[in-house]
Amino acid sequence: MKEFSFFSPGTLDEALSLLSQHKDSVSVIAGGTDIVLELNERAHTAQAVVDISKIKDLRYVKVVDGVVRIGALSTFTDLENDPYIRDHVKSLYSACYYVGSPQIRNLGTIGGNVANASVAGDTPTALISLDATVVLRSAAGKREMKITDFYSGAGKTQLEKDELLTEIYFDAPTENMATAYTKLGKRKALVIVVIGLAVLLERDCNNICSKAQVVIGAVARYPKRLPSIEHYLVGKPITKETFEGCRDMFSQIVYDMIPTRASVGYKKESVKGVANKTFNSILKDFSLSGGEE
Amino acid sequence: MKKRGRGVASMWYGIGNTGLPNPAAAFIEVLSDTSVNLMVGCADIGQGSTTAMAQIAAEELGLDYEDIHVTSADTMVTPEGGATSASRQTLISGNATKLAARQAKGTLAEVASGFLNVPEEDLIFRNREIYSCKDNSVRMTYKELMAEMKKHGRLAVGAGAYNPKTTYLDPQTMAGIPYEVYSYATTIAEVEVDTETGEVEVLKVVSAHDVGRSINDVMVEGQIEGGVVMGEGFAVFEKVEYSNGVIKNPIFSKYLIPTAMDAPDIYSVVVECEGECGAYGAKGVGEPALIPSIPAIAAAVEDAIGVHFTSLPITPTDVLRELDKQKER
Amino acid sequence: MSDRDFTVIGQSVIRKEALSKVLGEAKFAADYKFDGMLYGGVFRSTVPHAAIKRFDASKALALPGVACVLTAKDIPGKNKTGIIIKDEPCLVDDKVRRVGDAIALVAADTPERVHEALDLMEIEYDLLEPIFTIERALEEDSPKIHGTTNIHAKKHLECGDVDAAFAKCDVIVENTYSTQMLSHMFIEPDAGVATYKDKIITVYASTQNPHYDRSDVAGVLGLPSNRVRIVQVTTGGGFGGKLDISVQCHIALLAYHIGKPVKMVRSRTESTIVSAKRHPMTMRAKTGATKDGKIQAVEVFMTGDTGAYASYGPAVITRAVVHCMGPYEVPNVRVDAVFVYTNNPMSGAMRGFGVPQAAYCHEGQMNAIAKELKMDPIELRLLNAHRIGTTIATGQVLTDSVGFKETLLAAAAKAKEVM
Amino acid sequence: MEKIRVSFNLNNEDVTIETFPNKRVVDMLREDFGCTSVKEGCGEGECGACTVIRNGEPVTSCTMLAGQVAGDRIVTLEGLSKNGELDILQKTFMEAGAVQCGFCTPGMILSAKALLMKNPHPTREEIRRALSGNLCRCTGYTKIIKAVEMAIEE
Repeated sequence: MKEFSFFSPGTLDEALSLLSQHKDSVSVIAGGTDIVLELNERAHTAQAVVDISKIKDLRYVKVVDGVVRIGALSTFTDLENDPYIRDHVKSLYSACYYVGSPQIRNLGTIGGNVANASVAGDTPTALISLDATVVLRSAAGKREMKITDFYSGAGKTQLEKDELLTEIYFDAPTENMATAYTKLGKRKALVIVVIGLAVLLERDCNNICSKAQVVIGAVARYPKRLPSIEHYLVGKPITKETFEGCRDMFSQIVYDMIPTRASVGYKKESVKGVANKTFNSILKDFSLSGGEE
Repeated sequence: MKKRGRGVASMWYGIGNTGLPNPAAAFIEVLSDTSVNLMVGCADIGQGSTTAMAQIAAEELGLDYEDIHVTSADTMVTPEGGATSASRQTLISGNATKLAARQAKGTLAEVASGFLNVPEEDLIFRNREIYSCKDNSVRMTYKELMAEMKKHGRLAVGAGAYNPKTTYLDPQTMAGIPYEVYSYATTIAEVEVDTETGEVEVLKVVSAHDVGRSINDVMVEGQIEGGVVMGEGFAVFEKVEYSNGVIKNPIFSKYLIPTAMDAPDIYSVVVECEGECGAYGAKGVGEPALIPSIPAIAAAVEDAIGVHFTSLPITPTDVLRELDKQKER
Repeated sequence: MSDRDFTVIGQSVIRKEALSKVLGEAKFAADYKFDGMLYGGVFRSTVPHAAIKRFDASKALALPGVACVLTAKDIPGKNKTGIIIKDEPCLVDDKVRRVGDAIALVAADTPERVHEALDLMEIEYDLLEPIFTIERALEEDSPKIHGTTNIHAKKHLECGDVDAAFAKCDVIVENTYSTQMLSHMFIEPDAGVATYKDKIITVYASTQNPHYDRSDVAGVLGLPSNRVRIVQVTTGGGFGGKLDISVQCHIALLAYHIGKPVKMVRSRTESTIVSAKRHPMTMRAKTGATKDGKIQAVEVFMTGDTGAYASYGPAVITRAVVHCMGPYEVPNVRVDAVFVYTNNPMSGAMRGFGVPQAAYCHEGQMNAIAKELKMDPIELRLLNAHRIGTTIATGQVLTDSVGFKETLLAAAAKAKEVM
Repeated sequence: MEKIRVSFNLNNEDVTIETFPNKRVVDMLREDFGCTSVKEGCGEGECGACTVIRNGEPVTSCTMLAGQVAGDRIVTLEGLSKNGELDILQKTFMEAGAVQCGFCTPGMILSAKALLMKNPHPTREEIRRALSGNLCRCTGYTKIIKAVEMAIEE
């Protein structure tokens, strides 16, 4: 590991002032599960490393006025164990549940997962399906943007060197909504996502889909909303048959996203199974037949 | 849809190097307080040979397992052990250990025979005692025996070496005796294949192994269980990816071995089959433990979806590709 | 004394070193520490086949804390290692044969400094055509990796009259099986510490093969074997991957040169790239049986890629050939096998020495025959199983401890109970 | 490089160390505190051999910088047995035959310990999940899971 100075601020203000001082060459670590490896392998160098994990104020899950607010330093374990997330935001719960290993879930934070913009992040896929907003702060002030706008493509984000991602929030799913996330991996644990699919559906009193937010992760460079699927679903009854009707669309979408990638043959087929699992979970949440046993 | 299948496979495995001499040796000394130093060349890499050697020495000497201290694989202390490979150490170093113990026991028997006035061949060494097989009230403790040894200025030392009875193989036809003895095994695997994602889940594995004699059941089972899970990796997960001579996945995040969540429920069955050659008939299990689980899992996948895979590993990609071909037919 | 009358054999006693392991006190190679100890590292090739045009370590040597840099010319003994065929240099002399070949050694005061020194070493290669396929390796005009042929080993086994036997078979199945290159992935990466004191080189190593290590270390240092002491310390798994020389010769050479203890702990990546892998193999098999289910003939042609160095290749090919008809009475057998050198990663010993590959082939064939004959696969195996008195393909008559049938019956019974 | 001062609790003892900021926790524990039960198998948080319990939760010490544990409570395998009395898991790992080469053992026991501290009666699936960040190449996990189940019964 190359040399650097290390800072461990206890408050957000302190952290922001450190970032503005060192913004020319600074790395922020929360859990450190990604950055410490890069530092150790000398793939990443910085003159200053700011460890924000001691900022206790950034570790919370709260629901205020119908909005779910998650502090960026909440670990995957925090979220998995949070009763509200578990019972009401199943997509995010599942995304956290299937991250890496217990050790990584205990260290890794949702803020880090979002800010690192890794192709293989699980939670960004779920958060995009929840139409989440990220809060970025710097010594100069605060700005907010939709998480979709936060990603500017290919592993890049809108985060400036002197900014911290401090909070992620989204509208609390209502009684008429169900969410789900499915991760396809190559084994059962410690695995990088091959396909991640997150869905939020809303139904009206006639069981007609009134809103659909569908996001696929790990296929393109960053998670993508699938407007054609969403468009297909809205206005249709929420049934197994409806879902079966869009399986081939998923396949085509995946093919169109990565037509020349070696993995396309597998991904375009398996995405149908992933979609099936995801929609089954939705049906189950809505207590409709055809869902998981 | 999830489809289940079951498959069977067997194997044989010659113990020791193929058609080559591959000896190993051991030194032993029974000390005056009846504790024992065993010096054996064999390297214990976690399979448990040190423990097995101690058990063999204790049995042969009639002492307890706790009495034996083993120094292993230190070239200035221990004699040649050969490699810990070819599942050979229980058979070969085991026999060497037994022979070393037997030599020390020869001296012990001489002295005990004089003391008890019982012919050497009638003496039984067991549970830290020496007694006559004809009349077990004629007995002495090991402590008494060692005191007697001291009195006579005798030392209970032994050296043993063993080379399995093989011949060189004919260079043209490979005729000859490649191994002294073979271990056998049969494995039955049950899998579940997700026909939508191609994932193969290994649910249960039964693995029955003829080990000749089990020196230590828990350790034999440990070998079998580890072998089954390594076989699972071989069959459905693992592959070194390389191109232009460069290994692309030399790390655990890219070369996937099974985790605790992937390992199937394993039922190991230890089969003992009388034999002459091993120490107390023990053959070997280290490599046999792995081998049949690989074809058994492949056969189970075939049973589930009707595809005779001829290339490993069987990945989800392969499963979906073959299922697709099936549909086209 | 009856067999069951043992007092210690058959008892599941707690293993000798279990206590030290559950306490975390067991000392693995990386846990050893000596006064004045330095750390060693290896500068490795990043190309698969090349002559070295220029190597310059002057910048590394100028780094404070660097004790020495050694190359092939600093080897006092023989620059050859290898368990069966001595074809691998301790440090590259004539040419690089694979990615990861050791070119130079460095010893320095901290592991971090070792990395810095390695970063400062400069090399230029004259690239040679690399060989990555068996087909290319066997072509006449291909460059030769060692000597005058790329054929590393060739074996032929024959018994009975195979062609006549196939002619009488009611069912014949033919398949070509292939198996992948695999890595042992023992959890403890290769590591060791060497000391040189009182004219004795002592190597504390994670190894499966201390006595062989002794001969290679003595050979490289030009010392008599009794001045080399290899102590196998607690070893974190091997599975065949710690049979070849890993750090032993390198640390011994460094310690010998500078007279101080030297420790070398490979990173996971280095450990995996450098240690031997499982031979990828292709097996074309033809198996014939009469309609009663008796196997009459087996013919196998197999090829294997042994990579840049022989390692345990000779043992793997021999064992695969002897075992490839499976544990069955097969009166007519013909097996041909060719293993070749390439510039791919080195293949060597891995749990089973070619038999896992061979078993995938013979069991695939047995199950295919069972399917063709609509026979229960266990019945088919019982019918053909080795027994006392069986003559195997090498002519050996089995006289001692053949428990194959018992495993078939025991496995079937257990499966019935639990599946 | 300027050293940093890190205070934390290691195996029930408050400690303070001046160390370089680019040192990982695994290296600090092994080199500066002699806790060589903490093993490094991969350096990328995948194998779990370097697992320690931090504030009651298992974490991989190879993915952490020394400064990150300031103020934390860290337990390594050295801290598990008290006054020579083995922890129940240390006993059951021996009795069940859950130890083979032993390199994964420290991390494995600590992951199991952290599980039982939170959940004294886990199901087999919960045990498997709790151990899923600790790779073992020898045992096939069977006897390790059994050892944890034996510890639950006690």
